[in-house]
Amino acid sequence: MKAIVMVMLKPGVLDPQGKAIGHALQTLGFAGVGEVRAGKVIELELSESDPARARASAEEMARKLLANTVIEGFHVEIAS
Amino acid sequence: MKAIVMVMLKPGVLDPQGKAIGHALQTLGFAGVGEVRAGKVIELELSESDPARARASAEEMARKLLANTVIEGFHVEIAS
Amino acid sequence: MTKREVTPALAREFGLSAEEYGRVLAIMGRTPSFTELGIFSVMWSEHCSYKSSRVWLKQLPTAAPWVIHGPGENAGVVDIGDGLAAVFKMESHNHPSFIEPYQGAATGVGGILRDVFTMGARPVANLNALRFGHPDDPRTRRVVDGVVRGVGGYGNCVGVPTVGGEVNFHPAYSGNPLVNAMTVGIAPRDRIFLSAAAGVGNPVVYVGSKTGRDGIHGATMASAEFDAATEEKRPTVQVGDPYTEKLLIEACLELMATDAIVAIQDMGAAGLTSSSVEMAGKGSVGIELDLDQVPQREAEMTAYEMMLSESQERMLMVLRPDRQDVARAIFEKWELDFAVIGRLTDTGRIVVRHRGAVEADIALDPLAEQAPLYHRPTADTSKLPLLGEVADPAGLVPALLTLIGCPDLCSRAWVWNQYDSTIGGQTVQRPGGADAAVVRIEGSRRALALTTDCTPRYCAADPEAGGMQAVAEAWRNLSAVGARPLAITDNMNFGNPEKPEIMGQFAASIRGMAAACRALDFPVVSGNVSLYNETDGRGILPTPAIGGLGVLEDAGQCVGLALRPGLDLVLVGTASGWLGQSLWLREVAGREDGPPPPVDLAAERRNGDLVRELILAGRVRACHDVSDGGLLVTVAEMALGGDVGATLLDAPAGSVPHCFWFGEDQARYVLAVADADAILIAAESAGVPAQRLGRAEGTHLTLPGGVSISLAELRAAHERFFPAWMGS
Amino acid sequence: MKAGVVVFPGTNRERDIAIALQAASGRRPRMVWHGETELAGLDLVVLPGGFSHGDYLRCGAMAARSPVMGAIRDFAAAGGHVLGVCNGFQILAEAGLLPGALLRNASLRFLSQDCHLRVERADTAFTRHYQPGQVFRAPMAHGDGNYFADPATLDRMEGEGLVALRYASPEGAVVPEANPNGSARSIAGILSPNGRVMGLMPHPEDLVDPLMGGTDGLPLFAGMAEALAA
Ligand SMILES: Nc1ncnc2c1ncn2[C@@H]1O[C@H](COP(=O)(O)OP(=O)(O)O)[C@@H](O)[C@H]1O
Ligand SMILES: [Mg+2]
Repeated sequence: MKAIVMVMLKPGVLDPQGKAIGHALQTLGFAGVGEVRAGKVIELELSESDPARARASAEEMARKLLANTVIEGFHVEIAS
Repeated sequence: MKAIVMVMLKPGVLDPQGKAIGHALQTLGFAGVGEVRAGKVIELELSESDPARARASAEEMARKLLANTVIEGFHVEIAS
Repeated sequence: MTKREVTPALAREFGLSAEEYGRVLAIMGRTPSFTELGIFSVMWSEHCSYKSSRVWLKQLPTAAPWVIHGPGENAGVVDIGDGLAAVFKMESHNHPSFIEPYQGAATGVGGILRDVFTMGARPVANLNALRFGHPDDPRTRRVVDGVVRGVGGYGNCVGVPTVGGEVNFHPAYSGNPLVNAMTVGIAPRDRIFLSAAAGVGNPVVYVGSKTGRDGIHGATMASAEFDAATEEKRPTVQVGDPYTEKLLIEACLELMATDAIVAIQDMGAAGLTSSSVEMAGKGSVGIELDLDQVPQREAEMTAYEMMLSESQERMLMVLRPDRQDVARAIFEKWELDFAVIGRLTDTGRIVVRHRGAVEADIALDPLAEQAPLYHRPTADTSKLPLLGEVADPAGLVPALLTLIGCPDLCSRAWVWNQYDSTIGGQTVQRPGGADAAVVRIEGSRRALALTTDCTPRYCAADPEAGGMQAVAEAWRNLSAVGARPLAITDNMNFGNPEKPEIMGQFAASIRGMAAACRALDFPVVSGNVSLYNETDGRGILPTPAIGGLGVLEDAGQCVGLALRPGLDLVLVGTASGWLGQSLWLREVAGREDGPPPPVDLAAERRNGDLVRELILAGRVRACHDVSDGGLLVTVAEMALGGDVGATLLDAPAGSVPHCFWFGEDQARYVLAVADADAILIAAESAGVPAQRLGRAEGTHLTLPGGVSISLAELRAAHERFFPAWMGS
Repeated sequence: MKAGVVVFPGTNRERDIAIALQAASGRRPRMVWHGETELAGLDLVVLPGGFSHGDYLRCGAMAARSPVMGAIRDFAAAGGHVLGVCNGFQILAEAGLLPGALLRNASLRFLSQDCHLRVERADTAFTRHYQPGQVFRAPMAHGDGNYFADPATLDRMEGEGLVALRYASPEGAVVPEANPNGSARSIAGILSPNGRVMGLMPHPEDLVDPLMGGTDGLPLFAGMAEALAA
């Protein structure tokens, strides 16, 4: 079972990387791009076969290590 | 319309970051974690309202800027 | 990778000529296996065999009483006193840096670090010599950004200070940037580790990262047999892992403090193949490898792939059998892979087994001895006619502003500010502070002085003079901080050696370098050759990059280039006003023309010896050699360095002002001294021409005739280019 | 003063710190491996700079969760002094021993240059050899030194005097031009509420010898040596 953990800066935390990407996209001529946020994604191969338990475990990993909850929020998706 | 671009190293390309995260999760006592891959996620606010066109445009952004296609692949999701 | 039938056509795909493949057949006495063909092809590649350059490299002087190991080992080793040795080398990662600038540059730094710590030295300094296409070429920015980030990303993380280097721009490098990385390490002089294997039965041990399909033989990438499925598994760009390298450094140095290691060699180009073949070959023993034991990152790797993989951060060692457990414990502590993958034999052959089958079985002697060696035809390099008179179209101050702000002369702070230059706490002269970086040896007063130099536009106009000049400038930069120059490493970057004019450039550069090395007692102890630097049939400028190393007995005696108020300025050396190939001619007059400044090696030696003597006698407060841009640029750099102005005297009677101030005559230094008269007397008695130039004072650079420019304006011009160009 | 210097895999400024501690106290610090949990007998624990665990994922994230950190937490709770420099600061923040977090530099580039620091608190074991308001020079070398905390936390820290050092001009002006990495309120170094844990991004340990261009960093180590003399 695969868990995908997406970690993004919380709203309110300045995201210079997102801003720089937005700026670069504009320079490249892409129109209609509003806010850009940059984050991390971590794909985990889990031996767990129950989706709910896999999710719970990935969420605990995010809380304990993958995200710094002072500045980041996270979101878990489970794929099979 | 929101586009989410996930950028991951291509299979076969060394992912030192994923390796280190997997190792750390193990040390923290999480069992049953197999391969871990780390990547980037970029969330784009697009003014485009047609999902197909939004996807096409996000994919072009990925090819031109967001992903380094020599070593990275990408995947686009469209949310509204 | 699926095995394919070995045929002459496949051999050609692998880069072997028909004649070379004939030799393979003769050595083997049969058709080689797929893996064997792979081994021959990489061992006989230009990169591993130096088949086009070897005959010329032999002409370089390599000996001196202080040389402990010259070319032939992983890096050069020189005695620096106090029972210590400096271990150093420079290596190119040009092609990978164009494909993927960040990883190409990063793995270049990683590779050269391994060459140095594999000999038992703790790396103490990195330098990087970079050449890029014209800034107006849209590709250049991306390459510069990636390369600088990559050099910094790797060096900063492993914790080795990056203390110097050079950056040039020229359209000839547009499709072919040069990334030459140099590492310097320090080891006890009686604890140098070599790669010659010994002791039949001794275990062959693999340590470091796992093996993946990284960077396998470029030639096979073009194979028609690739389909969509194999495309995914395609040989990939090598990705560096500086964290693992840092652990590898610590683990290796910890093991080297024991008596466990018989021989050690990093796995660089052609990975396991070249390391095992070279270790066994040098030790005149045989070697057996069991590839099932090789730590693997990917499933289903074939023998061919494992033998040719260029995965980073790996080393091969031969250990004393009774110390195997000690070694394993150290590598496990550092969380690195450790695997016994073979043993030494008395057969004189390399035998590779995988999954119960013998995948390769080759006699080592002929593999080495019958490697191709080419005396490729050389064309004479033509010399350009002397420049006639060139009128001054601009005036001194505007020309100075143009020069000091041009990409080849402007401040490189944007570059070096991304490199950790102080880590280790031993950096006495940081980038920009002096002509050479100075790094103290921890726990002593002794210090190393380090520099990289080459002026490719001189080399293009006259490769022999250019090769000579590059060595002379490195020697001069070391002398200018007060160091005793000891030896050089070189990185020969050239175009396609199959073209006689390119081979002619190569041969002439070597001639010039050899002459300078001999005259200056400055032997070559290590180096690297990078050929085929061409895109669409256009070669780069011939670029024999020189890395120089010198020693200071007391780091406190070195000087930087910053002026201080109240000092007199003195020029050492002769100003003939040589404008051929000068930056003034290119940037101000818009011409790239004429022969480069001639190098008078006797004058170099005499002038440099005097300058060093004066510095060590404590009679010089600041010193800067005169190079790109000429005298006025030199003085301006010293003024900016110390944030103090200067008032300059008239150019000597009979000289043309713009020639005097912007000519690029060699063998010159500007000294800032408290007592100019005494210095002039010392120079006269040494038979060295010297003259008073002016005085450091105020907030402006004031030229003869009273025209002046503020330091603030000069600084703005000097510091504008990089941040503006790179957008921060 | 008995000092311990913690070494994580990837730590790379432990020698620099050891040299500075020895210069100030005349005593060699003890090197503490990240797997150790015994800190008894130490007066000071220093977490040096580097790239612990490669700084993969986030700077200091993995080191903050290693065994030695439990011991350091207890050591600090029992009143021990802890100094985190650069990566050490990042680790202390990740471990929650200091508030806030260190984000990518605003320029998105690694920055290796000298900066000037204004001393905001001179009454701590770390800063006692500086004068309040004094400005000193220090090298810095980091990619993630952009200090962040939410406004309420920042206000509380200011109110409690937990800001130890700020980036400033050589004359002592705290202005945006002198803030190299975008740190909130130009914060370069902070204290725990009891003043016994300090984190800072720059490297005073690399400026403790006239040969290296100055001794501006020495008072930090001399101050600790005096305050913590056993
Ligand atoms: N790529 C680089 N990395 C680090 N330092 C560099 C780099 N390029 C130039 N420098 C530094 O910038 C200064 C000026 O370089 P350069 O003009 O080539 O010096 P010189 O002409 O005296 O040899 C030197 O201190 C040099 O080490
Ligand atoms: Mg110079």
